[in-house]
Amino acid sequence: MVRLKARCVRTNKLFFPCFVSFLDGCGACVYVCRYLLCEVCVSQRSKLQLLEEKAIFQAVKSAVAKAHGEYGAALFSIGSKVTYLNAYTGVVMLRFRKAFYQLLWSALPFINSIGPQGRKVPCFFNCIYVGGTIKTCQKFLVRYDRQQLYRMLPHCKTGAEKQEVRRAVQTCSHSFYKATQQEDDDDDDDDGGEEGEEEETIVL
Amino acid sequence: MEEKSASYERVVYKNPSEYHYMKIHLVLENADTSISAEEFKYLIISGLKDLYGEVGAAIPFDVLTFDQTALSAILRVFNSGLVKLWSALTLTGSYANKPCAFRVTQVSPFLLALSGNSREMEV
Amino acid sequence: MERVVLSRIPPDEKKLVGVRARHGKAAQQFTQAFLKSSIPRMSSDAIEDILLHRAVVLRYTRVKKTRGKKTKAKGLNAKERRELKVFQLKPEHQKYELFLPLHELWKQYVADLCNGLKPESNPQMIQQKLLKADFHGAVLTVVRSKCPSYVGTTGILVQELKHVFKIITKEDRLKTIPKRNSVFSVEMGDFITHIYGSRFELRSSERSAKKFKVKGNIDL
Amino acid sequence: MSVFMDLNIIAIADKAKLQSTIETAAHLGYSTVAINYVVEGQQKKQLIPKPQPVAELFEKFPIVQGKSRPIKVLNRLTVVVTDASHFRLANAYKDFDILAVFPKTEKLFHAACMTYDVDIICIAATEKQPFHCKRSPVNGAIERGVHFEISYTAAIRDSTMKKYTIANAINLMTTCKGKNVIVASGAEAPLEMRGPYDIANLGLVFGLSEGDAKAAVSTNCRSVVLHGETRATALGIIHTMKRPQPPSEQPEEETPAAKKAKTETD
Amino acid sequence: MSPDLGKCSRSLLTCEKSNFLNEQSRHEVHVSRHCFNYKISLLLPECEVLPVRVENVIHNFSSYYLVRDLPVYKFLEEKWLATVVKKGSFYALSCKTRIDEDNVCALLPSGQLILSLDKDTYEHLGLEGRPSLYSHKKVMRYVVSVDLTNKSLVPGTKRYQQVLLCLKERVMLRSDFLLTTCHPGADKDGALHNLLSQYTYEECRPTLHSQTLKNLFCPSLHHSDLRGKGLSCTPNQFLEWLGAVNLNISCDNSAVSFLSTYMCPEPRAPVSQSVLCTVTGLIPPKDVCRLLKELRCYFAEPNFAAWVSLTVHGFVDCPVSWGAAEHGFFKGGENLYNFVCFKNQDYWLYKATGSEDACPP
Repeated sequence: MVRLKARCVRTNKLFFPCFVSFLDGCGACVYVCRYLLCEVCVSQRSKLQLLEEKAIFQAVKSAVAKAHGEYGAALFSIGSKVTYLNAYTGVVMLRFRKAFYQLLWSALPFINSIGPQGRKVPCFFNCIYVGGTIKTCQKFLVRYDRQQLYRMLPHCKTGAEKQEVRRAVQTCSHSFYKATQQEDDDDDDDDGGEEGEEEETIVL
Repeated sequence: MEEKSASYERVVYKNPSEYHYMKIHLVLENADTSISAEEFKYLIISGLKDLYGEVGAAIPFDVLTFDQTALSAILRVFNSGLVKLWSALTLTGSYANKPCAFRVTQVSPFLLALSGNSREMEV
Repeated sequence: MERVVLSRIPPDEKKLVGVRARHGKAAQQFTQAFLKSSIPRMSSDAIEDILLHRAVVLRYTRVKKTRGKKTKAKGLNAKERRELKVFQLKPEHQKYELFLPLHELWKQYVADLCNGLKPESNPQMIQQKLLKADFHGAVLTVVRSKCPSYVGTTGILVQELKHVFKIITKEDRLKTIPKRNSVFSVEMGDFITHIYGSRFELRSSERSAKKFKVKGNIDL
Repeated sequence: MSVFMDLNIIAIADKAKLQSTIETAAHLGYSTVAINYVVEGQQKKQLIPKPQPVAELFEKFPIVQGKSRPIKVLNRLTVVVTDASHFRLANAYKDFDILAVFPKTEKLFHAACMTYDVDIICIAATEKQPFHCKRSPVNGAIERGVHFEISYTAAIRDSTMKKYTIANAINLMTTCKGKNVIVASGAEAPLEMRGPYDIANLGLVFGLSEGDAKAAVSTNCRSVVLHGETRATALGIIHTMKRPQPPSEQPEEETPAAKKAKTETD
Repeated sequence: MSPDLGKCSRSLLTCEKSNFLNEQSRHEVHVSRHCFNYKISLLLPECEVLPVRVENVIHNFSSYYLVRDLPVYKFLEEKWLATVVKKGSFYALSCKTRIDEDNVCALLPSGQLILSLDKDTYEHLGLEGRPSLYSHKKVMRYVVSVDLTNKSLVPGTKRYQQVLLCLKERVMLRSDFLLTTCHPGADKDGALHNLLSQYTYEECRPTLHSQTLKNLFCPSLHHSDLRGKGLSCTPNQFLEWLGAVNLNISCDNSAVSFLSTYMCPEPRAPVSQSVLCTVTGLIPPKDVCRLLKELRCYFAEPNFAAWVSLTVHGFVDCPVSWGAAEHGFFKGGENLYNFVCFKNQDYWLYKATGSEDACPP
């Protein structure tokens, strides 16, 4: 997995609430589906902000149409959806029907840019997890995220950063379970330094 | 070189051949348009590309024979690509935006069976 | 009735029941408080008129009507019918000629049912009528059947049960043909009627009452 | 499997073209074909086209290829229903052998499956189906013997239609699991028709299993035709018809009883 | 829900290696049990013209008759039973009827009349039969088999009357038929002639067509290596090559050519010229045996050929393939067998069947 320099760690609180809040939004899907958790890996992190759900959906749709033709496009049009996108951490969750998710999944590697005609963001999809339900994907994401934070620990220069990463790891682990029980109000002071002198990767 | 008579041996193969063979012919609206073998194969590949995209167009198949006058041919395709090739042939509707239709006369896992089809017996 | 209710409890029963007698006003107040606490929602005057008007009967017993012993159903139940062999034709009655008059009768019955069976009358109307008609005495032929050995049997319909046609053939043999998965044909004048047995599995009496629903197609 | 049938040849004005389409169908191996009159159920007074009597179509019907029997031609009416009032069982429907309905909304699809007295429910082929085929109406239709029809000619004509046809077909298959499905052409020109074995293979692309795909072109079509004939009977229980003229019993060439018996009951 | 588009239906190939001389060899049995043969194709490498002895064996193949619109109950009538059916060498197969759609009738030399009927006809007919082995969810085809040589079917018995009544009154099964009584020349005693007098019929001869192929690459086969471990190519490759020769497909394309990459299987040897002859028509197994015997003594004379191949194609729409095993047609109804005879009287027997067929014996 290519490690790219990224700004100092965002407090994981930031992405958990919106993740949690999202949970109750998804309707019970009648058909058996598969959820693909993919990372959108871009050269400059700043480009991540430009992504939004429609562009991702369009990109995947045209890649499937290109790779598998009308048959693929037909399969894609049944029950496929961008279930979750986090533009900060570049994590996308795609929902496909179980009957043909492998065929659609095989088209993902062919995506090399996302975005409307003018502002194409060169990137590629790296699928990190395929889950049967959103819950399993979420569990995986938590573990995966903590593992990323651990790997950032040695790179932190100043004590404050180390301290703050460790705290993030704690909040990340148990805060998740606390968060699902009751809404903890988001402490608004974004303690992470805006531009830490060392860019670390947040690959979630 | 009389050798001792061979011992009895019997082997049964299931799905022995990894190829399937199709005897097809192309029907065009005005019968006088002449098509070369390459154009014929290219038409099939474009049908595959249209229905199954790049992955479909990559399905390897051979045009074993091609008869220019009757526009009939015998194709050889891997077992895994048979259904895709056959459905692409079925759904190909036009050549040089003139209506056309592929008629599949016989499909068989044995090339030998294509040479003796009792349904073609003129009786 | 009022006096009995309001009279004092005799002293010896007082001990037995364990009730202390209250005099006049105290009893009055006690009953008021008790009624208020037990019937909170009702206003005091509503309680008043309940007490005044109706005698509150403590134990409610309904007089049980003792019906006379039910007259025994006149008909026989199934077990007795089987023993008495009521619905079985005696061997000597199993003759084809015996049923020819029945067949004639049936033909007149159908003729006037479909007002004359004229050749030009439209088959639709005839088949609607036949739906409710009775087929006893008709000459029935098995035209099609899932079990091939039934095909071709012909005879006068002697008895129609829920699942079975009993037919007497020319060779005076009584044959029982199941209705399910068979098609029977009846010749009437110059019409041929096909009866799809699988959807005909009703006692002839019920058939006239039942409303039929179209399900599936005429395929065995 | 029973004989191959194509129950959807569009009734075009140009008689010669219709004849050549039917000849192509016979040449491809279809033993029974249905001429489809499409009616857009718009205004109150629906003009139900009078079906052209089949005998006028050909003086001598083309022989089915590989057989010695001529092709059998039926008449079919398709009513495109956009709102509830369009489908009323007018007695003009009587002189058609097969009745089909093309519901455009979810409510009408549900009504068509559960209540309408039709044989075929058409599935959209030219645009994305506006509604989902829910399980309960589909199961109701299967139980009543009503079949769903997928037509493939639109997919041949234009490649974007391929996407819609395949998507709608697979959508339907997930609910009806391949039961009560027929595949028909909906062709207007000879070159838009394909052979029965091609369609049996195409059924796999639509999500049918191998056996179901072949049944979709043969056995299920036979059930549709029989379902159409059931409408002529009294609620599928009693079927009365004029007795054919008593066959003159010459010794040798009596009229082939098989043919008479076949038309009599089938 | 979308099935894996890569699956396709089953096919079977049995390969048998034995020697003509050893007495348990079952090549006679296999040939005689495959009753209805449509086409024979004979490949003789290293010879430029069809040897005259082989030619006249083919010339006196028995002739067959094409009868139009023959009703099936005719086979039950006394004169038919006596003169033709009981003789044990009478073959009849209904033609222009498709096994997966219509009613198909076949009469085997053993006197067994096999009717493969669709559902409607079976329900009308009234003869006991069993559902077909290859019916999908709904049984649409039934097989009725009547043994005409059975004692109970002597004309006059009740069973005989019933069967005759069924085939005559209930359902008048009629179709065009291909008949043969294995008499090579013209029908000597005219027995068949007067039987068919009321029906339009024509006598046909099997058509012979032979050609010589110049400088063809033939796979060199070694009689002991049946499975194609090294000395010869695998059975499937050999059959594919044989099909290519029969359909005159060019076998020397390079791997990069756009059109076809088909190559003759290794190990192979160039052959200057070889004879390919095909015989089409209703060929009874007796004639195939005669031809096979002739091929065996073809090796008696000195010639360079290492092996000779004889392919026999069965009818696609025939209700039976080997013996009385039911044969169906799903997407292809191929049932064929192929003899490869070697100099030392060794032979390889390939038997190939499609999806709806029992495993060849």
